[in-house]
Amino acid sequence: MMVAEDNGSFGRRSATSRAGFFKKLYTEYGQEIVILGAIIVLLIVVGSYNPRFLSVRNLNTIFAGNAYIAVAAIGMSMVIITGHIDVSVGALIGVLATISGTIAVSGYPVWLAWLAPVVIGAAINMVVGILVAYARIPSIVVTLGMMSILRGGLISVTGGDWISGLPKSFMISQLKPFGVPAPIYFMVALTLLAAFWMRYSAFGRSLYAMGGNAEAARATGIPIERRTMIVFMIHGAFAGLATILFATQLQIIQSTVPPNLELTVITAAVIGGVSILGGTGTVIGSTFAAILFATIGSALIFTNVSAYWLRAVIGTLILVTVLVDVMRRRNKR
Amino acid sequence: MHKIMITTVLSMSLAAGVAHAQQSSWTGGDDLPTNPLACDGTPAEVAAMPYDGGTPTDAPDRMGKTLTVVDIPKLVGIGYFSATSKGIADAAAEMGTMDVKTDGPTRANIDDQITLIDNYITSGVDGILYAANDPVAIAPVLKKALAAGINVVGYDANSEPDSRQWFVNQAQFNGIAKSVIDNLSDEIGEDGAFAIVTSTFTTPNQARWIAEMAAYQQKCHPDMEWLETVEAQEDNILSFNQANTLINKYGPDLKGIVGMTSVATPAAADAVTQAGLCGSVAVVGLATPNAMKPYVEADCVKSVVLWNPVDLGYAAAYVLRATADGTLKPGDTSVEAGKLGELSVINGSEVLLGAPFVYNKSNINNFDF
Amino acid sequence: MIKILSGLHAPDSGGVIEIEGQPVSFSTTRDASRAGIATVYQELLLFPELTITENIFLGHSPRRRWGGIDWAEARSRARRLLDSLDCYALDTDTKVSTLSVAQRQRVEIAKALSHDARVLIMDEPTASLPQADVDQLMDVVKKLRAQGVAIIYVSHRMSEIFELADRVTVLRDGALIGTHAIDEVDEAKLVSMMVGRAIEQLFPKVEPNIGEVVFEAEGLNCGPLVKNVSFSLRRGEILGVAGLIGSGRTELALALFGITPATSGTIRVKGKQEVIRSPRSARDLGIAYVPEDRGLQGLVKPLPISQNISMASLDRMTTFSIIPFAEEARRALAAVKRLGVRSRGDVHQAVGELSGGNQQKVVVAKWLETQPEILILDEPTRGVDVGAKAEIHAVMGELAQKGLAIIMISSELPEVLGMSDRIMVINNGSVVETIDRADATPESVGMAMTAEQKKMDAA
Amino acid sequence: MHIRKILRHETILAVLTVIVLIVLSFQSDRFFTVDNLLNQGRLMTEVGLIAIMMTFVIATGGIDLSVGSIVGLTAILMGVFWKNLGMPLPAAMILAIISGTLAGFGNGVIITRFSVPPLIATLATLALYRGIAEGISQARSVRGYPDWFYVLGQGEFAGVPTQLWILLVVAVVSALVLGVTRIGRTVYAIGFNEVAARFSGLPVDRTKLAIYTASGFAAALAGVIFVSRVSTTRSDMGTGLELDAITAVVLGGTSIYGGRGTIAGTFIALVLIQGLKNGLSWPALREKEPSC
Repeated sequence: MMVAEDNGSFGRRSATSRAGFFKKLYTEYGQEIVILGAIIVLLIVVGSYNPRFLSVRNLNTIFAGNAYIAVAAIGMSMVIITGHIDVSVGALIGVLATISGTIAVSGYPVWLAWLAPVVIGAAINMVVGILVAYARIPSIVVTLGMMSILRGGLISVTGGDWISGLPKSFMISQLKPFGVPAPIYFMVALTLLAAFWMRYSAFGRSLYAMGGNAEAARATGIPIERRTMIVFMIHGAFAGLATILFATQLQIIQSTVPPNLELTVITAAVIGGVSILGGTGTVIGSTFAAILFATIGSALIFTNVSAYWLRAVIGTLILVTVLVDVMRRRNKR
Repeated sequence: MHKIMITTVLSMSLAAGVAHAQQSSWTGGDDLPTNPLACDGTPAEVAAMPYDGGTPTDAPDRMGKTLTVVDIPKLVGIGYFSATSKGIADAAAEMGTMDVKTDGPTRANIDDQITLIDNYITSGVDGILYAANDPVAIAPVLKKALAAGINVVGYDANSEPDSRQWFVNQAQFNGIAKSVIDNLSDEIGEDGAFAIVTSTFTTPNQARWIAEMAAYQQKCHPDMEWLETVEAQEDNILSFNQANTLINKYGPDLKGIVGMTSVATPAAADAVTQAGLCGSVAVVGLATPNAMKPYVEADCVKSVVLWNPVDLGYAAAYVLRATADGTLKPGDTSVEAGKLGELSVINGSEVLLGAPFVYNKSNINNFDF
Repeated sequence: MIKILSGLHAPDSGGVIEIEGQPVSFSTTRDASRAGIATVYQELLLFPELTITENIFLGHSPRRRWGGIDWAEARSRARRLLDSLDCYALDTDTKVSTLSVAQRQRVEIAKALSHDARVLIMDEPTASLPQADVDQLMDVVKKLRAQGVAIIYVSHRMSEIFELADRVTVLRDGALIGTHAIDEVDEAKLVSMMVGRAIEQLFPKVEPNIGEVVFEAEGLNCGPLVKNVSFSLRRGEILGVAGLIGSGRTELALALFGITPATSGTIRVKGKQEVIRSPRSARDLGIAYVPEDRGLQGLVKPLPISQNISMASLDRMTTFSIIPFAEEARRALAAVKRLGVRSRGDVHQAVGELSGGNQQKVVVAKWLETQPEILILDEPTRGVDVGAKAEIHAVMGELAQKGLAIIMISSELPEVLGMSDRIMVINNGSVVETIDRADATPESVGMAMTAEQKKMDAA
Repeated sequence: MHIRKILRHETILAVLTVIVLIVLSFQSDRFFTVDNLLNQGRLMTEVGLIAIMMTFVIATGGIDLSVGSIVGLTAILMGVFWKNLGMPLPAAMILAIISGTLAGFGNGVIITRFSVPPLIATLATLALYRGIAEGISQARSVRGYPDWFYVLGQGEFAGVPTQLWILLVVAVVSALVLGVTRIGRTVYAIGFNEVAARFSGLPVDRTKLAIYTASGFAAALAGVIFVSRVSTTRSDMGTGLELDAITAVVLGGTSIYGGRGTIAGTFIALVLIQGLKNGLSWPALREKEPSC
């Protein structure tokens, strides 16, 4: 595989030219570009079919609609990049939303209701992280267990009561500074922050090392156990941030676990180019993927595709994306 | 790169192709026969039907004895079934001769529900109250319960009649349908266009209501335009997004949104509120009062259609008691249900709770569930 | 030993490590690097998806004031480090996955040096390098020594030891055998210290017994590194394949073995034209391949010796797919005895627990079970100690004597020269020359290996 | 002996299962009755069939998330073939099982031919197969099967539920295949080191293809049995079944990274899970029973 470039002892590589810049951009961010392309194509095709699809209002709906999934997928991407997985994130968001809402209606200041899910999310996932990193239980096993605990706990505690009467100031997702819904600001800012952190911090870079070659990472002096635990905590904190977007969108909070949320989040991360085997991927891709899902959902309504076929269309699109990605990687070799 | 483009375009055109094939107006209802009520509300002539429920085998004499009862709703953890459970518990406390436990699947899953019921049959209970996730799928296990001498009464969602003794019908499908469509037409006018947000097309009650609504609308409000029905699971953010997309798609053509579940209706109301369209897009639907209070109080939603689920649970518990005591027998035409008084028997083996209830600004604060 | 020094494993008991008179103890590699010890491991521990700069500075990147990584500074420091190792042409933003083994090793050394190491441990740095690169590496090591870096250089290669070392320490089975100044010892003495007994020679070449042609390839093509390759092979012959790493030697073997089937050309086995589509079809034609990367390609390490040995011939042993366990163990035991595999107990020990040389013997045993007529050995003695190396060479000789045709790919020129009856030199995917044993000298083979290269370098 | 090493997890699990069963039988005298136990066997058949094949899949280091969707797809296809296309029911059953098997084969092709990681491939087909089921069914359910069909899911043979026989046969055959045959050995070798297995001339792709196809077949069979047990066909059948099956397999000692695992372990884990599900429904109820 590597030999193609090698001509004896030391390869000669010309300095990066302008044409090379785009090529490099494409090899580096290929998956992100593919997804962005798919979003743009969808917007153009459906937009020409029904111009209202491209109305500012609908674009706001599309980009804000899955913002909480995009934010949750950021943390999930980090977990997957380090070679783990978390299937309990949907249940976690359900629990955190209930906690946040309960605090908000109990008369505590709203900042506490915003802070609580982030802190508690990190704390709950610290337990997951410890079990995965130090007790060395496979993450899929730990998080399957955590999912049952959180689901069961939520139902027995709340009994399914709705939370209403939330203070107006709590509803941060309903703000629209400069006509753009607040979740979009959150999504963009958090994605850029995370992407920046993963590119420019030593810790962020080490995630790729841990997922790519754990043994070598250990030899390099990376404290794998501690960082694995911290990654799960960061993921929990992002789940908390996602919860804020999720819980403040409506004037009521449904204290149940959103159906299939974990699957949507994992799918967004994976389609976004995060290798499920660890070691590669960026959070920009997962955010694009979350937006793509929202775009598809909206497009299906606008094109009058019977909703009966919605899941089949999404499944086909996922498959096409993955196959295209595989082909691309193959051609690169 | 261009290969990707081609693939994407191909899949898009494929999607568009399917779209055109599906253009025919389609509502999301089931394919069972419909029976729309008369437009002016004249009660339909109901032919008396012989009892078609089942009978438990060798049930012991339970007259006056304390009954061990398990209540198995479609799923636990949602407000609606919390309310029915509360009604059941209230009735049990009032009677003092019923030990009730509610236990249901955490997702509306037929298999989980069947397994639960099966387990309770083996563990030995006197009575089972259920709300079926699927009328046919649940039948064998209920028949097994009858065969084990257990009294079986359904509420909210029926099963095949011979697999249970009685079913407490919260409101007839056609009654709900009439109430929803009538309220909607009052708000959006006889020529208004509307869209539906439901949970999934496979949820039987929702599918039944939608079918009845379509039939009633055709019959009594033929000029109203049924735009489309979208699915939103039991997911409030998805419901919100779907409602938003409907608003964006139809713009000013859309006059009303109907929510079919306690999740979809408030989410649709929130979408309308946040779009600043209160008053120009009406929201009507089925929902529990607690979920709708903010929107009704803000005058964004004028009417919410539902029966009272606490009463439903309450009635179901009384029907079970009466059945176990032998005071409700096949052929009876009414049954005594505590504070609800006499309830009438319809369709052979169903007990009707009453007409659907419309919550509005004047009464919604009297309810807490 | 190396792993304890570098902090990867903590010592089990006792023992004090002193640096410049200060006793230190490391529980992590980080402690070790803080103490100024840096290690270049035998198996290169780099992250293929990261760039050269990222690999070098992973864990201790230069920071900006706000704590973020200063990529510009990191790049320029990486540039300086690479330049100091004579790697002027290597772009610091290249992903490591695209580098050759030699290039990767240079990155490893740069990484070690980036810690400002005072003690540099090099564990078998030349194990996977072709000769030309070894010479360059020698120069680099000498340069570092001149800069005052203390170097612990672990190697099996005598020539390197004598070229570089001031003092030499011999370890065997975890115990110290002795330490001598380099001028106190000669090669023979060192070898006997290492293996515990004198060895006549490392390459016990027996008189070949060459028969008729069993295998012919004509005009094989496969990808960019197998170009129009033609050769023939006789019964009882050992055909050495020499070439630089990346010259297409392994690619040729993979094509012959059906892992990446040849795209054009003809193959005749015993005069009959055949198509090799998969390893299985190769095996059924009597071709066996002992791969280059033992751990990844050769063995299923957690499985026992017996199961590894039967792996390639399993379908011939079973009836209705059912495995005869007793028969499997019996045959494995026989094979283990025949090849002298030293295991802790029986054939049920996991292969991963064996030493490198014994693992290699298991791979050979696995393929001998298939009754091959053509055996392809890819770097058969890489990462194997001197004793086992001699044993493997002896086995090769024996097999050839019995009429097996052997293709031996090796980066070690002495091995190629010592064991082959003919030497086929490959350069950039093409056969450049085939030299008979009698005419082969290190110079003639080395020239052929690098001839093309030098032309390119000059250009 | 290495056999002992592999069996260690299973032994602990078996002891644990026995303890749990004993504790449960003290909780209620109705637990340890033949009737109840047979009935529990009936209930665990579908997930059991899937989990047994999933053991093979996970032992190769793969995963199959699409099984629940294949259950739904098979059920829907059987209903459609029979009711809408007017085929005789046995033909519809066979054709539906073939379709489900083909769905598994599709997974295998995507995974082996295009080298897509199994988690992603089956994540996609999870959505795709369920989507096809929903699209075909248009939310209509098919009911009213002839009585003989219910023998499969509700009947008995020699006093034991029909489907339990099927499960037992599949379990025994699978245990033998995984334990003493070349196929099983290939599965373990792939799970530990796929490259080495390929370099040893083992039929890696063919084996993986066969395993995913078998997984599809097991899900399809489970789908038909499911329909027979609950007497109706719906497109949401089998939702979440994949997680139940994976839980059983992993609890049964199969390494999620591949290479280790036995059918015996999976089977014991199935019994344990079913026992807990069954037993834990009662204690709370008993508290409220009048004491005697």
